[in-house]
Amino acid sequence: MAKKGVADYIRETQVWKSIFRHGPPTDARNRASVVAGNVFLHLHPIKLKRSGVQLGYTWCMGGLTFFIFLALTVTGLLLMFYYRPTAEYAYNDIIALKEHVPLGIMREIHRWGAHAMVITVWLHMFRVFMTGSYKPPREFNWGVGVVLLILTLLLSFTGYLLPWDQLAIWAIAVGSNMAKATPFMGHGGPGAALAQIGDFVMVSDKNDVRFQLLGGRFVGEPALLRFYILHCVFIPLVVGVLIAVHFWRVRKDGGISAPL
Amino acid sequence: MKEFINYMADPIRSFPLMTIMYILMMKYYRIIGTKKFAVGALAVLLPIVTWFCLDDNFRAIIMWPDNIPINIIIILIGWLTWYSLYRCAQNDERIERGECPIEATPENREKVWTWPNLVYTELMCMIGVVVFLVVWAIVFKAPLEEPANPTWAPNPAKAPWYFLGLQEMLVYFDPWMAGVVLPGIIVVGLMAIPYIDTNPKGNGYFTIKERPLAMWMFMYGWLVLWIYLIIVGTFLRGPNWTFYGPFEFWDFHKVVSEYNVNLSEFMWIKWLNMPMPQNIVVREILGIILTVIYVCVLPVLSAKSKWGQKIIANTGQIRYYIFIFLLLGMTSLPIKMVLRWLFSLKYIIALPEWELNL
Amino acid sequence: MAKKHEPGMAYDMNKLHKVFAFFSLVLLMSTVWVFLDDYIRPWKAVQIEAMKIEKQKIAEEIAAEEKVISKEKLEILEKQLKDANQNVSKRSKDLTELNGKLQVLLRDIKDETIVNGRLNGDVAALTFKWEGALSHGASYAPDLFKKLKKNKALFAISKDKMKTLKGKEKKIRRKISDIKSDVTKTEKEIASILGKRKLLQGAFDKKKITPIFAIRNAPFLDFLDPTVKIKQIVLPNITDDRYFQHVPKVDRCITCHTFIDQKGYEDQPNPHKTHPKLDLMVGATGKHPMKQFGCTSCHGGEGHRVTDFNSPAHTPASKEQAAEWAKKYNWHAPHKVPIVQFKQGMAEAGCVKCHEGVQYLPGATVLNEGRRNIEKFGCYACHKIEGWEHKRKPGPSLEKIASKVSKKFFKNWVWDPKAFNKHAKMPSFFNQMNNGKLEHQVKNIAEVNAITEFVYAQSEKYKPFMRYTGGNKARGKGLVKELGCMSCHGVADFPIESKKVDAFKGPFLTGIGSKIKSKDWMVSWLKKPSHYQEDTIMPSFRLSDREANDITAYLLSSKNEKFDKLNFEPMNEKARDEILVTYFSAFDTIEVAKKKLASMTSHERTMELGKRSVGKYGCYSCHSIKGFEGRAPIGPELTKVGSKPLTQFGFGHEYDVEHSRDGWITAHLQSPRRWDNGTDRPFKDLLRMPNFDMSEKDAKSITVALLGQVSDSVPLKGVKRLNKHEAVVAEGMKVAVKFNCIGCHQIDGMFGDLLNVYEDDVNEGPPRLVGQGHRVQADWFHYFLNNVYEIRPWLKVRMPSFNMTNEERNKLVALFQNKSEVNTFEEVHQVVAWERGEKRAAKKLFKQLDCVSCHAAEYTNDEPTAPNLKYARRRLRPSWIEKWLAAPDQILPGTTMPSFWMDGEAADPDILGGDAKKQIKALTKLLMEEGHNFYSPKHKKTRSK
Amino acid sequence: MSDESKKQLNRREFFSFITVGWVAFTSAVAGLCSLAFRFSYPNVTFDPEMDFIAGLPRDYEEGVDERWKNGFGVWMVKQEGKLVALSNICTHLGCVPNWLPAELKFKCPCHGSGYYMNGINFEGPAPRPLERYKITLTPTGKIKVDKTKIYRYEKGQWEHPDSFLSV
Repeated sequence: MAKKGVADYIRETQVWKSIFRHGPPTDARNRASVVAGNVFLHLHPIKLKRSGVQLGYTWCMGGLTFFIFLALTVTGLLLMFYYRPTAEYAYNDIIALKEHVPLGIMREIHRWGAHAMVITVWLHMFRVFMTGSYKPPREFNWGVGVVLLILTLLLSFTGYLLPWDQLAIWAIAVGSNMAKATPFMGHGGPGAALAQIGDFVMVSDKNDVRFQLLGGRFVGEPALLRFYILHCVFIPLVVGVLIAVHFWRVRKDGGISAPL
Repeated sequence: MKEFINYMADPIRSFPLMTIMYILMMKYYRIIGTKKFAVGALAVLLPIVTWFCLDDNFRAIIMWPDNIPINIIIILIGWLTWYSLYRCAQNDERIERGECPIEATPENREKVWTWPNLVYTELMCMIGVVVFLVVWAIVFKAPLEEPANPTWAPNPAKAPWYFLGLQEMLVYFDPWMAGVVLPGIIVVGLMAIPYIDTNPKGNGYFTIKERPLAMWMFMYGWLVLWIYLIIVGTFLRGPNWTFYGPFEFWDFHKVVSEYNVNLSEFMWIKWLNMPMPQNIVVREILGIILTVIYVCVLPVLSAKSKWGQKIIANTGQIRYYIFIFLLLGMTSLPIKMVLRWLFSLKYIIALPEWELNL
Repeated sequence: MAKKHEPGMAYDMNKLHKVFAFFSLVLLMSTVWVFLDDYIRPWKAVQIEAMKIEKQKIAEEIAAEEKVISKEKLEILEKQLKDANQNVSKRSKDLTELNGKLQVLLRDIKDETIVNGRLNGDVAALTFKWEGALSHGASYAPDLFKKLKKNKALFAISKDKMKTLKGKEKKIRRKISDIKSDVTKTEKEIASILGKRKLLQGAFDKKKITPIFAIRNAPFLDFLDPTVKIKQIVLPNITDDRYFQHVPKVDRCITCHTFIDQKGYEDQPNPHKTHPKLDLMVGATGKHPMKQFGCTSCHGGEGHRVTDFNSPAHTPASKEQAAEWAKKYNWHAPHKVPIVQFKQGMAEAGCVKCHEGVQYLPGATVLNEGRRNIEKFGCYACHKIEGWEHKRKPGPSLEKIASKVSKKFFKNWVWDPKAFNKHAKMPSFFNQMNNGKLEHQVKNIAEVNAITEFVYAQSEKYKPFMRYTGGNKARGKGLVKELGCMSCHGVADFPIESKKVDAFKGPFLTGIGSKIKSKDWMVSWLKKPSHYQEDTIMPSFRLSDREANDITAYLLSSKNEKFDKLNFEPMNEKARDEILVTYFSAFDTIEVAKKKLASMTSHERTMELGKRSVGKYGCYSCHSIKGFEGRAPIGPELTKVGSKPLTQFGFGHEYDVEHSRDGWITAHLQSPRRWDNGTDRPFKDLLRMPNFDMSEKDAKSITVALLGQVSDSVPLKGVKRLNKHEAVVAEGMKVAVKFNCIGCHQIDGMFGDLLNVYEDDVNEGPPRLVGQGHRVQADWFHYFLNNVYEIRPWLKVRMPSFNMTNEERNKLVALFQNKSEVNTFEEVHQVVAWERGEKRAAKKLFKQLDCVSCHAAEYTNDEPTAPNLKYARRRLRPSWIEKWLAAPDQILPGTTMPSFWMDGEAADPDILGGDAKKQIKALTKLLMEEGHNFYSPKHKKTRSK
Repeated sequence: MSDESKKQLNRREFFSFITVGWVAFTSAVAGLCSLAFRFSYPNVTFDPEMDFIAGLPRDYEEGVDERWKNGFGVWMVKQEGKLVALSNICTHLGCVPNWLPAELKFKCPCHGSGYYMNGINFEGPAPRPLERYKITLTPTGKIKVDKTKIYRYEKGQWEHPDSFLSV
């Protein structure tokens, strides 16, 4: 092998070497440094138990959830090019995506991706339970996972309103009516009647949790804007942070679970 | 035949049926968790599903784009449940023989390189999921209905599919229970699992034998009370949230006889033949007493039982009471369902004056 | 688990690579698939097809143009061009020299331009500086001023120089063009001959599918500058209702309906067809240009959707079309779509939401017919429809019914009006598909008996003021035809004429002898209808006593013997009591109800049931009945029926009815009780909408009118706003429709049903009103409406005297005045100002044209066959007389009035210098001068007293 | 077959599969990225229209016609047998000059640039003449002005046949 190919030549350039600080990952040293030296890969350990690699054991659901989350972020950002969260434009913009925006299929990918993420989160949880992986030392991480599950559902739920069609507002109307029944905090819930001094009503349809959620007494334009902000900024940020915590703890709690 | 299936699909019948099937499944998981059984079940199920799909009404409901995730989840859960049982059965057999679970064999304990093993497989999973999403997006277009109209509600008005279990609960409970308390119990209960379940066994491998209580409870809540109710809410509830069999056309004018009576009305009028008391607490006294018994007395009593003593011995008092409280919360749903179907019972406690109905 | 792996490896890498390769390939394929899925759209194929069609059309046009181009002339011209070119080349030396001079000159001009520009700038700058300095009193201002002056002078010189240079340039250029003049001239001629062809050729080349075309429209590259693209019309003035907000409509229909606004594609199949009513709709010069009104504003549907054939909610007109579409385009019924398109032939429903406040729209044939039918069947009486509130009750008043018909007739009529008269407007309530059972019939009979007793008990006394003294049937028959009765009434003895007129305002005249119980009543009614019913629209024909008696004799001789023989079953008291108990027990127990019943006498019970039945069937909605004044109409409101959600229409068990709004309405109109089929409803809950025995055509036209009743609100900018004239006209038309003026008179080309009878000689029919507001003076018109007199002595048809209020008369006058957009009065000078010799000329003309041969009244003793000219002065407007004299045939085609000044030529070249205008004017003046100062002969009498 | 050659075969196989895999993967990812690229070019826009039909040539009289100035920003100038569509944007800093019929010039209010009727600048800071838009005849003989195509005097483009109409 005296002859040097172009590939070899490229590998010897300063540029290449400055980017990849290791040789081809075919031996132990390089395999270790490729994982440790890459910002994207280093959330993995360098080595892990064989069971942690097996699809039959992990079902890869956690990884897929994260990946779908990334895919949703990308498609979601692109959709923001064409979507305006106002009562005037929201519906027409969705029609635009359907009718004439090039590759408006982005919306389908986003919507089905959102459903897929709910499914993968559930199945991830199912697997974790079946393998008893929530047991010590991973109790806390299970708790983080439960919060992530709820946030995933909220992400999907807030996104459901954005097309601003009948399906959307009535699904949100049904959903938000439950908030109305929150004990003590919703005006239709038990105990709401107690929060009243004379004609000063502390929990009514214009100051209860549902009102806070919708920014009004009905699902209207303020709710659309609110849900849009929650959907695009607030919840994704929280989810992102919690995902980091979740991954960190997976590593710190001993990697992908396995029999003790 | 189709009429019989329609008839059986009504939650009144299908819910107990599901419960029985669930019990059978957990009891005979050793038989179910074999490849032979899987092949057999597939051989039986495939023609049945094909036959189901030949029906226009059935196809219409399952092919509705927003219902596709539920089809997917049904398939995945069916398969993964079997697969878990299969792994459990395998492990439990080994454990009975005194061997370690498969996951704990030295071979599987051996450490392997993340690069390329894990990274590569993850990449392929990602590619797979992208392909899946793209094809899904091409084949099924996202629904878009009429523009939002606050003055006219579509019939049925459904929440997103993952909340349809909760919406189904609304049939049996008031919104504050179905929409707030029960979901709250689910979330708290889920978070509490690691702290209640102190059984050290079954950590990191599939097994039922070594952690039967946890398995039986979780699987019931997950498969029957959550997934099954979502399926009912999606496929079997039509206009006016009326029950429609899988082969039934969603006729808007379908009328169902449904007249429910409160427990207090049963007590005062039917049993005691008395007028309803003016004092609302007195009126609902039976319901209140029963609820107090359910929430406060039952845990204490159960703690005295042999079963309770055993758990307390393992976990301690506090854990036990939290556990029993969550368990009661979970079982309140099937209890209320059965009461509704058997006695047309509306509310155990009916205090609309305080927006407090149970 | 015995597989051995490399240490530290979980998988066989070779296998993983294979799997990876497979996965990657699938990913690549799906990526390509996404692009193609996005790229392939049905409308692109349609546009390419359109291109081909257009290309072929242009090719045909080129061929046609080529035929027009004269080859010989072209050859000659080309030869000329050649010669001219040779001539030019002969003088090429001169040309070169001139061009050289021009170049030098251009250089100088450029040079001077620079100088000029600089000086210009300097002057401007210095001016500014100097003015500033001056106003601030700076000491250097005079210096600056000097400098400025100097620059200005220079600038003037430069300008002058420039002008000289430019002049020179012009001269040289003219010289050059002179040399070339023959060439340019011939070239221009050739170009003018070939110009059109060249343009067409260019257009033709654009329609070719070239590689460039393919690249421009290739997947992924089609963002650069595609030619195949979605075309849209944005309509800021017409909106889509998004409930929270209205948003401008966007119609993209023209993406596929490429030639909808272009002439010449009438024969193409859809979607390439031209709009069939291009001059009214879509066309750029019509009233509804596409750019302003779009498509879905009228047609409905989802105009912004172009994904496939289904997405705009195309709606097939028939089952056959639906099947065809399903086959061709994979069509399926629109689902969860806000607005579905109107079917073909129903698009006129779309007119309603913008054209408010008028009943009849010129051009909207089906809609007008539908609205006429709504009026005919009186739908508006039971169902509130906004905009129809002013209409009178369609049925006759029952307040004095006892004096008019017998109880027996009343009962039999109510039971089955069609048995008496197949043209009866009164619909059938009983013996229908949902109440034909014996148990229902017994109760229905009890109800009819009770209604009769109740209505008769409520009836006021009435005594005819005239006595019948016998008459001549044959004469009566003649009068019925001649007078114009048929503009409102069909007559059994004149079936052909009745059919032609299709009148509906009054009852069909058949079997009147079996209906009217008193001859005196009949003759009184004919003589003065308002004596019996004050607010009747039946006018008085100013009949003589003999005429009234003759007509009475004729009408009463018509009997329906079969109907006469019918006997109505008497009241079944048990059934009556049973019904009353169900009424009473609505909010009470049966026991209490029975007690209440027991406390009533038999008469009271009958009255109670009668009153309740009148309420139940809504008789009061169409007929005035004492005791029901001010009750709300019985039927549901139809103002917004076109937007009622489909789920709110009860289709019952009628599965063969098309599941659409129009399907339901049409089916309902034809058979309103059908929704009770297959149900078991109690007697009191049976559907009550009566059966009108409507033909499918009538039902469909009403459907169109009702479908237009939508809740969509069109912004003010988008709706048709009536201008001040149109608003008055619309208001006046309400009166004209109420009194059925339009039954006789054609108004500016519309209406005039009675004229159909006079097809052979329109002059025998009621006068056609063309520009009537311009024709007559407003004050005369108002007088005339109140004091009708004979104007046209030859007419047998008679203008009746209507029982109008003063307000109604005013509205009618205003209607015509505003329709013609003229002032209320046109000045008639008391003393006509004659020019010299004019009067004599006028008299000469009058004599020469022999006006009095027809307009004989008050001139000769002959029988006049034309209006009395003496009354023209107060009746007609001078400007109209002039217009009329100039061309009577143009105003009223087929009139007997001769055109003396055909095509502006003088009637007599010797009079007034043969100037037609002057002659007409003179004659008009004569008429004005000689006319009486009275509205009518009667007016003259009263005034002279 | 010797072990060595077997290994080589494997090696070749290995390389071919991994190459196919990575080539396909890379191109697919490139495809997906171009998906996002194409996504950002809308097919339909709601911008004001860039071309318009300006009636028949005979509708215009000699001189400057301002009827399209407000709607489309175009002066129609007919002079010496040529009809041109002149942009109303000053070439200096983009203000809108005024047409002064008395002085027969366009004068920009911002910095005083002046143009002759034919659009050529003669005073003020304007660096070059006003621009002409593409003007053509439709097959039906109407004038079509297309603002997407610009002709500039200083580039000699005013000789272009689409920059004027001979009338």
